[in-house]
Amino acid sequence: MYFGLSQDQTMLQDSVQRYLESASELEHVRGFAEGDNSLAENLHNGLMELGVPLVLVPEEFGGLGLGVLEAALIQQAMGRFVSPSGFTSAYAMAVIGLREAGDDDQKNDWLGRIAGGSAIIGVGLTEATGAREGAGLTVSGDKVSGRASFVMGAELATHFMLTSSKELLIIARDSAGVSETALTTIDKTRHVVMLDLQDTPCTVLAGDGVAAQARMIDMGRVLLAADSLGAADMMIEKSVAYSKDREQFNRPIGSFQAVKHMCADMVAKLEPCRSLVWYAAYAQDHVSDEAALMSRLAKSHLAEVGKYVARTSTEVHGGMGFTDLLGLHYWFKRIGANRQLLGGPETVREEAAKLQGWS
Amino acid sequence: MYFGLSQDQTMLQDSVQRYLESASELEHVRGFAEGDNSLAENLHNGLMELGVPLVLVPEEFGGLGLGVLEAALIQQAMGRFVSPSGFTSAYAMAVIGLREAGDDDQKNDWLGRIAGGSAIIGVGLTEATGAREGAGLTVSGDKVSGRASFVMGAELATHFMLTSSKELLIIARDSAGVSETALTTIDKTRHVVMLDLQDTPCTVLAGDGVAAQARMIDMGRVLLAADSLGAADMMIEKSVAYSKDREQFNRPIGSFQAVKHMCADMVAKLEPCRSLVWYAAYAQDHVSDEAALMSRLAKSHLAEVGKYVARTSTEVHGGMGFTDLLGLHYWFKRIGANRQLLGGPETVREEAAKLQGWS
Amino acid sequence: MDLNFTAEYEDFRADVRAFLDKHKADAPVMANVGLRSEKRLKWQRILLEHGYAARTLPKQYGGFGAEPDSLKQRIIAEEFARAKVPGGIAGQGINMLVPTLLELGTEEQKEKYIAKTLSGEMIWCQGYSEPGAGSDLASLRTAAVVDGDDFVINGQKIWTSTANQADMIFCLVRTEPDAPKHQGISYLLFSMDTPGIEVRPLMTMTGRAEFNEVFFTDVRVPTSQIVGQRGEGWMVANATLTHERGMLGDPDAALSRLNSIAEIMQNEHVDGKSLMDNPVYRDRLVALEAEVYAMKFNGMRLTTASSEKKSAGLAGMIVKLQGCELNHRLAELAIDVMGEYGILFEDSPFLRDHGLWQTHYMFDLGLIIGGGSAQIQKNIISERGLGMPREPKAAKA
Amino acid sequence: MDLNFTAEYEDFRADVRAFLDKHKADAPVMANVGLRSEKRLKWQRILLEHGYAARTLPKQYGGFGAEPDSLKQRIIAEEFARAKVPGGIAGQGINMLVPTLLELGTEEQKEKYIAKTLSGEMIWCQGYSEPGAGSDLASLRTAAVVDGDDFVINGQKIWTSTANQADMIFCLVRTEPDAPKHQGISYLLFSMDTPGIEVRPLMTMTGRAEFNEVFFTDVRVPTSQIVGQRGEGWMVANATLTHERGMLGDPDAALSRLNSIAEIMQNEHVDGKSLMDNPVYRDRLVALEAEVYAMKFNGMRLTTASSEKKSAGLAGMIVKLQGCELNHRLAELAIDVMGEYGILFEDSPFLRDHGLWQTHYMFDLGLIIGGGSAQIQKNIISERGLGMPREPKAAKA
Repeated sequence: MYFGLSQDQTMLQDSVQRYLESASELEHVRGFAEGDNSLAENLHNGLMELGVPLVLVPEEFGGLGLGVLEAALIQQAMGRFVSPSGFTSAYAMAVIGLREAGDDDQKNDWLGRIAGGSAIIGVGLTEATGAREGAGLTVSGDKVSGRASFVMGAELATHFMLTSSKELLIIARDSAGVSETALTTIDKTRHVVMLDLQDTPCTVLAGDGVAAQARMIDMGRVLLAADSLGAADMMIEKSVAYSKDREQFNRPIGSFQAVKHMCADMVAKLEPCRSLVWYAAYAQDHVSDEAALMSRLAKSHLAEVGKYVARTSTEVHGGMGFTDLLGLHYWFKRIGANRQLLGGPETVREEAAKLQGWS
Repeated sequence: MYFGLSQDQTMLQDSVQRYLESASELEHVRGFAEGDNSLAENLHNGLMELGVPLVLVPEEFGGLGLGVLEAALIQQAMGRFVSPSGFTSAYAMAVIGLREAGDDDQKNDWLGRIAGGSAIIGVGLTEATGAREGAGLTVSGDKVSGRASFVMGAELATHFMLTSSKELLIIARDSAGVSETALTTIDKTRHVVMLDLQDTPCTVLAGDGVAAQARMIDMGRVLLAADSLGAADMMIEKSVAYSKDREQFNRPIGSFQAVKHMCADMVAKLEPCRSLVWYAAYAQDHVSDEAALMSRLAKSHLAEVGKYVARTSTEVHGGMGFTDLLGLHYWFKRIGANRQLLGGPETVREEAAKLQGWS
Repeated sequence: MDLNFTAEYEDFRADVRAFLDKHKADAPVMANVGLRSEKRLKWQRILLEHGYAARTLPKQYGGFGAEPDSLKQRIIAEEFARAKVPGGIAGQGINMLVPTLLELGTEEQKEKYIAKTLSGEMIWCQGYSEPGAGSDLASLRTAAVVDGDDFVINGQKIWTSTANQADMIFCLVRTEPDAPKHQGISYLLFSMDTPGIEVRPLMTMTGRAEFNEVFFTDVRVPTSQIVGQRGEGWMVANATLTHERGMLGDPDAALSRLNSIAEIMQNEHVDGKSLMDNPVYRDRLVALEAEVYAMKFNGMRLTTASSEKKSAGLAGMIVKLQGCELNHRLAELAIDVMGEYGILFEDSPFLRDHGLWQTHYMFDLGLIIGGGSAQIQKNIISERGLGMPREPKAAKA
Repeated sequence: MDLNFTAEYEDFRADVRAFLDKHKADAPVMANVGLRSEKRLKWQRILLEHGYAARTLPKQYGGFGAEPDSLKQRIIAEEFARAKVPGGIAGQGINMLVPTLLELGTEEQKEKYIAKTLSGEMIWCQGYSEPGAGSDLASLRTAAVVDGDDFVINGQKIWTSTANQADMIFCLVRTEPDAPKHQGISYLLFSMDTPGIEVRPLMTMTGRAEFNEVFFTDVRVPTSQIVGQRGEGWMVANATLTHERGMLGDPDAALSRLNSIAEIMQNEHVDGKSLMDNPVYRDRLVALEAEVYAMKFNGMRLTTASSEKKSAGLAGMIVKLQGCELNHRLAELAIDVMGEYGILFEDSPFLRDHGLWQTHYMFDLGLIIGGGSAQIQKNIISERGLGMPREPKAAKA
């Protein structure tokens, strides 16, 4: 029994972190948030060189053949540096969708393109986690029509994987009949779009779309939880550092019991989340009967703890936390967006209750 | 516009408080909790002399003809000194039940007996706030059978007012077919019983039992909220006093920011509750379209804030708060019982939602 | 307890309503209108004339000269809120500088500044906080050194709202660097056009620049521009804090927020079901409703206490702490019920309610932090309100 | 990450199971059994013999002499919990005194006390806390003055569990009243039969006397009964704190609490509807479930860290604070879902689950307060865990 990261896993995460530490500095993120897409491109290329995007692609298709835990560790590092990246959608959810629902030809074709860097696939499954605004897609032959709301990973996407609730399908971003509306969210570190499709040509994945989509959502939620974990880790570290540095009443504010206890409370709530995220990620590959439940527990719990850390850390930073000067709000907003994407905590907890026959 | 207590109201509350301060000292309460009923009798007599039990009895029946706000102020004082007293049931709920559902003869008879001290009426309406264990009464002619659970005010009751869900009815405690089971609750300052009735003679009140019972519950909840307010007030005062007195690390613990902030948080949460309870009580007599809603908001909110104060105050007292030595737990448990009696907060909030067409 | 107003007050309310009916058309819309817009200045003139602005200030300085009466103030606030009409100008000049000058200014200062400030022609900003002096304001370091007949000022202020539009600043500076920190401060008035002042907008997490930073480089201000004496600035600044605000603002603001959320919940649907049909959200809504009413009634209690010229004690001290927290949590619920739509922002398509819930959520957090942080509020409640002992002074290291 | 055990450990688990199958009948029931009951002592003898108690302690003092292995400890805990069989005696003698003696006791002390303590024949209590010395334990004032070959002890201890049943006490006393507070304490061992000791049960809010007060009046203890030197008692007492507990207890205790609550919710009905059908309670249940699993996995992480002889850092420091709080809130939910039945207590008719939820609710609050209060825990996490600065020392008044 070994509950923790292997040396390889630690090294993988460290190498991504080290890379992002210099490649995704605050000033880069700020530039991206203000409309310069080059950070997303740079990170994509940089991470591609590290082989990072290929963790979940099976070795036979040119990938690394690693698991969801490795993907979560990578996403945690992204959250730590609020890095723009379609990793969760393009290299985790879309890969799993293909692995689960693609036939051999489709896998060969698409996983190969992903590994080669010629296909970057954004993902829109919101309709499967609670549909508003009459969104929803209908497939007719090899054409698809309707609306897909909150499609993630639009930074660099060349394609989108969407759901008709029965089937998983892929469209090219530049296809006929695609009308794209950019959504502005609080989180300027990631791009979300709404797609209106009219007889858009699509590839319908051959396998069981419903099952595949469920696995994609399970994993997507684990990765959003991991992203919040990384972002919250950084917010606590920033709080502690700031509290040692900032003086009021001739003492560092970190020597005030109120500030100390705020930091201790953040740690006490967040630290167990680390093990929960690890396990939820691990369960996706290794404990199939717990995968769906643990994904929901991790997603909803990190939504709550993340919100607490985001708020408390901002308070520890006082007025400076409220300004744009330190950029702390990028972390605050990233955590805020993660809370709602792929289902808010109440929705996700109700699903967890259903899974256990409680509802 | 005057939002606050009148001089008369302040004087009434002060006089009850002054009386209880010496008549309901901790040692008396402890004696009562350990099984000596004499405190309940002494308080009943003492309060009777002050005229307190007669606040809600109309003047024409020998009472003071005052309102629910006055009753709430009295109950708040009782909560402050965790005084055993069937006031809420015998002198508030039962009186309202008679006023609302009694015909002239019944009012004359029962209100007169109440004013004269020969009838002390416990009240059992739990079945109207969520029935468990198959409780419920059935009236047949002038006999009643079935079970009434969680009947309040059993300390000195000579009679009980109960509900068949359609009718309000009164039975004598010593009637035929009454089988009484004492319930032990965490709160040893009040007596609750379960009644099993078999063809017990009863007086059915002539008027609309459903409407009367609703008003009784509205008022009963306001008074439980007032009781928790008084108990929480005292817990905060005790906390502040203890924190000034108790030294650790060569300073009073009240000089530690953590302790100060715990006390400030208690005050910040509790102080607005005072106005809410005042208004909810006032609304029972003067703002009929808000009476039911405000009662529910006060009951559920004081349940939450009361719980917070009970826990936090105990923490401020450290190990001493956990022992029996200071008796702080009598307040803790009184608040805990108030939370559940006549409906826990979730139940009551759902009712409030229904009232507003939200559910 | 009497929630009715006496005939005198009902008459007054009728007057206010009649006024509003007649003049409403002259009012600017609630949304932001330029501080110097003619519409706004005209509206202020009308309000001053009828006693709905500067109501209790002396006539000789441009006020209306009425007796203080907090019930009338509340009625004004209620009726203006009901009519959705903005009240008088409520900038820091009117709220903070004017009461200070009335109490501690020279006659010349009063004549020169008060009337123009009340009319809205002269706009002020407040130069108190500094990057290194927030909770510990008295540690401020902006220096003013006497050179001939002038102070020469160097340093920096922060959190200065409307600095970019203000004519004048009332500013705390350190004139006695060797005195104990509370005794070395002076309170100066000077023009924002004085050479050497640079204003930089301060962007916050809401994505807007609600505040500014102000930099002073060799700014020369005549020594006569001081209020009070040298070294008395801390006392002068604090004198203002005890003044009550003229207008209490919309007494039911939190309640209308609550009602807006209830509306969203009734109107938005997920998978075809109204959000109000979600019992978990509904339970949170009702729990917040109880708090909203508790704070509303607490406010009414404060109004009564004020009209009786009594202190409301703890009930008053907790308002900022609890009020900001409650507003923050209301916004939190609104965002949660909207789900993914709750994170839309700024000018996004499909935005709900102009995105104001996210703005509230963040700005209210700013309010929890600013103007006496929650931690400082709790120190005040426990030490001044409950008489708990202060923290012992730290030993010199 | 590997949740499977290697063959070596699976074999070990099989051994434990075989042991339990064979000997289970000899185990006392989980519920309280007298500390001196023959059944309990016999069970302890069996456990010692097979290495399921005092597993890693030296054979020469009555232990089993195995290599420390936290995975095996966990397997033992898991299997004993699964079989609902109590583990070895876990009193303060075994958990705290024995490790202390092993490290700092004289050979004579080791021989005299350790084996008898491990066997359960000699029961100890701990004399640390005093009414005036709780969070600030080092300020303790129970005095021990040398008179001839004896210490003469006067003072009072509190929170002394099992004092009424103990043979012996390990006790902190002040022997050097003029030394700085941490340097004036000594660590003594003496019999609870010594004249001048009075034990009074200490009733708590749960209605039971889980603790005692112990009063010392001219209690004479030979000076040889000291562990370490005079004035070293603080160091001696803290040496124990770094020792790990032999048994980790039931690793899934919180999870079984959660499952019990889920059962209550499925089985209890209000107005004919199962409580599980109440979405508000259900939402709370699932929110707590997430926390329960997070703490469970955190515990597994600690086991792994310990088996690798690594510090788990913050993950270990937060366990007491979060664990007690979580248990308290689980009990809170159980009470809430039971409604009025949730307040039944002691021997009341209609009591659910023997009233244990109210007992938990209160006792867990006691645990939040005791053994290093939540406030002290937060100081430790922030100062030792995060390296935040200590509060400045207070200046002399």
